[in-house]
Amino acid sequence: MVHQVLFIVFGLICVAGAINLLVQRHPINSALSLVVVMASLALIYLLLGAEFVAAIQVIVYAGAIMVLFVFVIMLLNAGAEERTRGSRIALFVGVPATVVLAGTVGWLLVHGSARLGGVSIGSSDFGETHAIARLLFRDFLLPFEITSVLILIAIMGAVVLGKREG
Amino acid sequence: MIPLSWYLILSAILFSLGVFGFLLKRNIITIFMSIELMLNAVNLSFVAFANYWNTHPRALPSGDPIVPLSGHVFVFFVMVVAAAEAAVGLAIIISVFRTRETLNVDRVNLLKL
Amino acid sequence: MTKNLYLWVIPLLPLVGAAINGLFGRRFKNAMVSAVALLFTAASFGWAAWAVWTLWPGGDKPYIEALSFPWIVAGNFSAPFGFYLDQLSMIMVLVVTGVGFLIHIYSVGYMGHEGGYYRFFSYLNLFMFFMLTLVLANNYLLMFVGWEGVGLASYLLIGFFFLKDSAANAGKKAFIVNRIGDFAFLIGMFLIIQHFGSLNYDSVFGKIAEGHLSPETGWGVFTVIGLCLMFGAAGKSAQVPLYVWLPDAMEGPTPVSALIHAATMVTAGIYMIARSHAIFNLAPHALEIVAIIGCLTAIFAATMGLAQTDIKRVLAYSTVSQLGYMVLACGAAAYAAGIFHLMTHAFFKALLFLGAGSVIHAIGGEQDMRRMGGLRTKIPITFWVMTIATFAIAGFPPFAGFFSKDEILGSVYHSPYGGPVLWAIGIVTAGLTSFYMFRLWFMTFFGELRLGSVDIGEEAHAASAPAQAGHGAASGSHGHADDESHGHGGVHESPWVMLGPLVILAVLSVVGGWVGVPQFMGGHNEIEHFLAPVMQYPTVAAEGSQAPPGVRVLDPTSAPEERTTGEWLLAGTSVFAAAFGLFFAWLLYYKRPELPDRITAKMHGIYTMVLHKYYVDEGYGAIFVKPLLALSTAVLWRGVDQGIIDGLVNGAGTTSKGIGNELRRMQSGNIRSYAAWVAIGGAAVLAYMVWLGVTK
Amino acid sequence: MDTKTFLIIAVIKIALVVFIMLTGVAYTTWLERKLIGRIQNRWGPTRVGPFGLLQPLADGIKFILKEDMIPDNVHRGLFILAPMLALAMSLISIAVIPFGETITIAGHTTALQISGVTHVDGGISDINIGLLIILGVTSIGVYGVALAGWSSNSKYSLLGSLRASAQMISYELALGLSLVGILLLSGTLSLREIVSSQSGTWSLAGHDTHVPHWFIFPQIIGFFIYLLAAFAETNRIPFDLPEAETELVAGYHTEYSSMKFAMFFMAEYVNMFTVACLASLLFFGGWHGPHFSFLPAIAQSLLPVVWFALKVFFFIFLYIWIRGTLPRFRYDQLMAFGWKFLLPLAIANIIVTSLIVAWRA
Repeated sequence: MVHQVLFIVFGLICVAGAINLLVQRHPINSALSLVVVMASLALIYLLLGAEFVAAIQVIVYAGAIMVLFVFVIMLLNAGAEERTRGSRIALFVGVPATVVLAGTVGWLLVHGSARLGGVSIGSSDFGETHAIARLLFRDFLLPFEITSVLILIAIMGAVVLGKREG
Repeated sequence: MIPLSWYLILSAILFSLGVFGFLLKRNIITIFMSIELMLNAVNLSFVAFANYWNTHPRALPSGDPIVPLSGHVFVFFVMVVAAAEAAVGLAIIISVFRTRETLNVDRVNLLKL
Repeated sequence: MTKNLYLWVIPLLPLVGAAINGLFGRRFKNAMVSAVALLFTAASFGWAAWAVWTLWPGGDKPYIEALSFPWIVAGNFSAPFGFYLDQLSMIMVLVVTGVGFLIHIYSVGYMGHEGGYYRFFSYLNLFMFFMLTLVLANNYLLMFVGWEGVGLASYLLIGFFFLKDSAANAGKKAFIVNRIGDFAFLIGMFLIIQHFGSLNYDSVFGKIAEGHLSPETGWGVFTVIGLCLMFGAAGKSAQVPLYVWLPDAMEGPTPVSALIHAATMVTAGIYMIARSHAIFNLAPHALEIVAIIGCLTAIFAATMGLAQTDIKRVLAYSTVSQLGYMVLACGAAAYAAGIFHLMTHAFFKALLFLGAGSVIHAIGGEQDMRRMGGLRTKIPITFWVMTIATFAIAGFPPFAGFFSKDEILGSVYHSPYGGPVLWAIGIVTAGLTSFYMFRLWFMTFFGELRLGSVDIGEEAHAASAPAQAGHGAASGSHGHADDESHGHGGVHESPWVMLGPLVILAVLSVVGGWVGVPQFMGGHNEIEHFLAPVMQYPTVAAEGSQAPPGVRVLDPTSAPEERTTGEWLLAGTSVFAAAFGLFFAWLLYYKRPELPDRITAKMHGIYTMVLHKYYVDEGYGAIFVKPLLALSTAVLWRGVDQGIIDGLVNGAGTTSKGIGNELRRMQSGNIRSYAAWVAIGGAAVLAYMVWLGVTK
Repeated sequence: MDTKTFLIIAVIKIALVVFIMLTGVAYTTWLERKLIGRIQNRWGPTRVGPFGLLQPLADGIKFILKEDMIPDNVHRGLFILAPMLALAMSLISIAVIPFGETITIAGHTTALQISGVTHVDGGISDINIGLLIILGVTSIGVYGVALAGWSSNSKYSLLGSLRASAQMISYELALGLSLVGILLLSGTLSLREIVSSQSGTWSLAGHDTHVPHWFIFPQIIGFFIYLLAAFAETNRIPFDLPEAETELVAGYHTEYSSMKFAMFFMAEYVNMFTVACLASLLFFGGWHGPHFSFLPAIAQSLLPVVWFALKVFFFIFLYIWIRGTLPRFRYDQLMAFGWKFLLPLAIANIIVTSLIVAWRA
């Protein structure tokens, strides 16, 4: 029971944060609401027994990436958004398409939830770091190496782009 | 005992909110953030399924059983990629700002026909 | 048949001649060209004579000689290069090479000062090659090769003066009409292949003789094959439905008309019917139709011949009419009589044409009989030769024409398929024949020369348009490169090189008939006996299939002797008809020359009808040609070609451009629209997955 | 051990630990001002109470009573949120730090750790990713600084906060990597187990060396990197450029006054405490020390805590001492030192330790 209450609370926080991200005019506010979303997601991960991932989520996402965003927003200090009539197609075709789709997926999930069965905290050592580490460095070693190369390239790209000309 | 579909629904909602942000917002950084939101939504469903596979072991169509923790590893990789993307993306945004003096997406339309 | 006769040499020689003339003729002098042509034709004639001599009299088994390499092998059907010499093809070979050789000599003189001399002789040799293959072939397919080749050669020769539009059109017309006939012939061949499995004469006729045919070949099949073959022959031998090309074929030089449109090519059809007599005998209905067609053509052409003013047109119609006789003979299952008439006709018709040629040559290319007259004294030899020919064709006793025509009329009278009605029409046609021949004879040789003096009455203008146009042009240049023959006034006799063949043909026209003197006149009809083995395939009805009720199957082996009593009567009536025709011609064109104009004035309607050849040409034009033209332009050209094909091609271009234009608008440069498209794409994929999931 | 008693015990523990921590913070300010004074050959606060002992109290009252001034066209929401965020994040990390073994009061035994849980069979277990949580929380702490500078809408504070957050982010890397050595040795992320793995003594080449089994000895380099990174993290003296008086006025908290400024200040000191506790836990064996058998039971169970407190005090002293002696880094030197020296060194340390561990296993 406690889990369900916790899940609903954090879920609502998450959704509220996401909506706030859309509603806010100034990017800094939406950035912070995104941090809230990420933190609440981390807690939901804990609910799902994924301790290591929750910690990583906090450290990497909330702690590093969002800081980067806040950093850039502060650096550029571009101010609030202005309402410009950009592309009509985005509004009149994109949005309805997504709504319809989300609706169908949602309906399907609700409809099929009985078949799917439940989720619980699970055994204590499920989300254990050493279990993930064993998997990561043994079965998924190649992707791990590839992503490390990816990160290297990203860093170099960012540095080159970020450098002031001359 | 929370039904898996709740998590998936939450993930779907977050994802579609991300898509709305991606479509409706004017500021490039905000668009970028909504992409991050979408990625997070996906991570959520990954983790949810990881737990689900742990309790309801399933097999891949190719026959060998699904490793429950692979969900977490995938989340890990998604984060890594998201980090890389954020780095490069923000660098680009800075250079765009430096040349175009604006972050408004509709103003950045030099490719217009 | 132990010795190998190398029959294939006979057609090969003219081919070599044609090749030499054709390829190197431009550089040869005229004399060289004619030498080559004559040499090869003579060699071919000689070889043919030798072959006939060694084979004489040729037993009941035909001499068959197949070349080593097979020509077409397709599954169990094979058409070899085979040659076939039996009594029938002996006659044909001798006629073709003999008359051909004479005409070659004649055209040396006639075409002497014409342009394209080498071209003319290479075409003639080519024609000889094709005709010989046709005659000597041992299967229908090789015969068909000759059949088509001959059509080609006639096209080339008719259109020899290709600068003249009318000649070119006449060539085309001849070729197309022949093709229609060939089409039917092809269908006939296909049916033969289907039912007999092969096209070789010996295997086809052998199967018919032994009677073991495939179950479904009954009366119907034979009738259909017979009709197809007959329609093919009609195309080639200018019978009623497809005769229109022959009168126009007169555009060609006269030797051509003589060789192709009198002696050889047109007879190919009769040869083919005679050759496939076994099939026709089993198809009594077909024979009846053939007889009717033949008779109809005869009377029809004869009436048209009456009103013609151009000398060659008259002869053309007379040829059609005589061919009608031969077909009538075949229709009455008297194939031997048909072949006999074919031979004699070859002689006197060739003679008539060449004589007309020398007349035209003499008076400088003038073809209109109304302009001629009184040539009796100016070109005596031609006059005498033409007289013999005219009497022969009219059918007066001592000459060849009488015996062959009488033979046909006699057998028609007694044949189950002929009967008195056809015989009566035959007699009337004989009368008409002698009338228009003597009309020609009187107008050309009696009275005084009206060259250029008389204005061409409305009669001439009323003549049918193509003839008129040709005629007018003919009188002008007639393709003659030079006009000097007209220039130096005097009418002069043709040189000996032209008169020689005329005299020989004259002798043949007289002697030719004696070969077939019937029993009751004392002769013992050698030609009948000579051809008997060919015709002797017993055509007893196939066991299984009964003749349809009411049709008596003629058994040709029934001895012809016992009908002598009525013969004298029949012969008498035919001679009487001929004399009657002579009297009228003498009356109208010699005694009282003004009579013809008065008669034509009175019977104006009928006269113009006949003059315009019953408007058949115009009818065909309206029924077939115009709609075909309209169809091809409106539907095929406009509709299909422009509409569909171009439409598709251009359409593809414009649509892709259109699509490209639409897609271009997607590149709006607005990032949020790209985002929208990404979202839509994603949504679509997800929707598909969901749909897939749900329906699985 | 139903949830009710668990909640009561938890609340008691939290209240106790927070109270101790805050008074500790307050008196560290006093200690610092006294020590710096002594280092700079002056007395430091002596007026308020004997030896100035009541000075922190006076400061606290001052901060509370001062007028809480909010400058205009300032992002009010964020302006107020920033200090709270900073303080909250630093306080959260205390929850995970274990002080001692267990303590039984009125029959209930509980672990001397806010997040510690005693099992029925007497075993104690805590969050098995304690160290990660501390790292995560410190990285969230950066927001407080960043937002403070940005929301006060003045160039100096903006630049100060940018520099501060840049510095904290880059040194966070070195901090994280330096701890990997410890993890390699202890094989676990939970702090309590790391400490328990430091009990006993090192045995070198077979025989006992009577040297306590602390990780400081094998991980001396790790310790050194950790200390420097930690100093940078808490913006303490050698690395306190952002709020240095001589440079950018007062860095990111120039616009702040009274309580909000106090919060920043407390956040900084709590961070110092966390760093000190971590250092002692990871490198100095936590509450392991020579224990005397003659003490009464209750005192016996509190002995480890005393040891732990002594170690933490030593590190606090070290902070203040360094603050009094070392000059300030220039910004580019600071960043260069962080990225070009500390980070490679930390990675080298990891490689060496992992080789040794692999070799010994």
